[in-house]
Amino acid sequence: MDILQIIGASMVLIGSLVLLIASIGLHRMPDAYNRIQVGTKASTMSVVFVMIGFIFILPSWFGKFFTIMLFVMLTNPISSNVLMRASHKKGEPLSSKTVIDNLKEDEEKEELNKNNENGTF
Amino acid sequence: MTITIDKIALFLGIVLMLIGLYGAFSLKSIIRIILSLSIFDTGINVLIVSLGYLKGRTAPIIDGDKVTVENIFNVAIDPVPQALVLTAIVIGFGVTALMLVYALKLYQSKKTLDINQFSDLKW
Amino acid sequence: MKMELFKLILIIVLAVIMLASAVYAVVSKKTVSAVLATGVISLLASVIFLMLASPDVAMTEAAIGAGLTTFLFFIIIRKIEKQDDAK
Amino acid sequence: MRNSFLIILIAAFAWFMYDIFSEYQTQEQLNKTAAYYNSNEPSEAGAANVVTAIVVTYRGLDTLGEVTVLFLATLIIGFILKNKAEKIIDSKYKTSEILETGAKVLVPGSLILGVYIFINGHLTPGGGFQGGAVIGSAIVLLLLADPNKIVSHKLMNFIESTSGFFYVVIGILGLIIAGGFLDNRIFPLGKLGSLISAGAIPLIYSFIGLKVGAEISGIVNNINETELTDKL
Repeated sequence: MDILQIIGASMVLIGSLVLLIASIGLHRMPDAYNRIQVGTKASTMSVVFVMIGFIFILPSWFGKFFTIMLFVMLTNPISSNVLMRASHKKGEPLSSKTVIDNLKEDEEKEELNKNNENGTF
Repeated sequence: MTITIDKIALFLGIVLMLIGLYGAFSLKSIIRIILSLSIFDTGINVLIVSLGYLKGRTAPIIDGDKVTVENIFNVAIDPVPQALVLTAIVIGFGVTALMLVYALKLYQSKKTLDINQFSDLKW
Repeated sequence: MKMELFKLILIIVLAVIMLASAVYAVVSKKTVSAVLATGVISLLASVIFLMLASPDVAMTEAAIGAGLTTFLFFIIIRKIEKQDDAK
Repeated sequence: MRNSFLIILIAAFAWFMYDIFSEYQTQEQLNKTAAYYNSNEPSEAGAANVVTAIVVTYRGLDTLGEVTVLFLATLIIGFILKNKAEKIIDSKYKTSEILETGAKVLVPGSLILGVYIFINGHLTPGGGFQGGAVIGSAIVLLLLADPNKIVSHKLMNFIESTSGFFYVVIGILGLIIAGGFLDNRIFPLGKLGSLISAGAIPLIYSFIGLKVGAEISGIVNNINETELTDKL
């Protein structure tokens, strides 16, 4: 067995382990926001690991695997961000342990600014 | 009788078609009927593709490694159902879009999507 | 031979999930959940096409069946709900 | 009454389907048509992907009809939704800055991916329909990031009609120079497996890809621009 193949296989193993941990975390997390965060962060990382492993195993396919990696790294966080915003707007309840809710504060501030402007004019 | 993956896919396609048919006839909302027809469509596609599968063979694409010009006769599967399904999926999209736009227009004129409310030509 | 068995188990699992989603899409009361279930059926169908050695069909199904059709249903539902709100 | 009728119908359909299922045997050998396509395609059409050769050349008329059906669907949708209201700037619907910036990066990438898929349709899995669907998805992403964005209808109509025109022109060229309508041998076949090979197949599939992409984008754009009003 080639040394490159061993490195690549271990990378793929690390990636799948990260995914396994994420799936355990998906059950343990208290509310939707934490679950989305666990799923996105870990699945992006695991795809990156798996793709790097594939590059080691099949070096001639470097371009394709790198493109897949780039696409996943770009799209996964954006889509989870959109999902989170949508559920926040819909009023999905936060966990009771939550300390700070920045998005809500921002929205309230914006609302306040708008009202002030309307009041002065 | 041995169980192979194409038999399971054939069974899956038939059952999906039956479920879609049941939904299309029993549901009341027009959007849900279109949804059931889309399930029916997927079932037909799975059925046709499974008919072209041959055991242990690969896709009919000559890559010079596994499939070459000499042995394509012995290692590749039937390409005709794939070509048919390829066009069927795209047509299915066009038909679904058309049905949805008609549903939108119906809602605009009647303010409802319930199929029992459309009784203009029934007496 | 081991590979064959693995494929068999995988396709049975996929088929069971697809049939469950199909039944859910027909009996569910919520339209949005039904649309999502149909999207799941299309996505898993593309995996089954890939296993049946037809990558062309798998690509088409994944792009059109799972992506664009689901989006189309959602945008139509949104238009209808918007009119309800305006009233 | 209605339910019992439905159950009888479903049972009849299931019985009919069971007939097919019980007689089905997994085949060991290709049937005649498939054997002809698989063994003669590399020398006749010269495409590495046999499915592409069947879609574009052997069953080219089917594909022409299929593209026509999709064109008619687009046309009818545009016709039904023709009374568009004034473009209302919907200030309530605000997308996040992350999505807007991400869309700016991702839309050109998706367009390039779509073009790559249909230019390489005769070598790798993929082709005009898949590439067109990817282009349509890119337009969907553009509209999701900013629903008030105006995508030019004129440009789409231009791309759609021009590619359709050249598709038919290539078909008629095949009738004049080579053996028949949509014959791909109007150019030399070239070496099997290289990018410029298989005669006219890459060209025809590129036109199909542009056409399908423009049509899907047109459908989505038309539906997105419609605002429902009470008047018909």
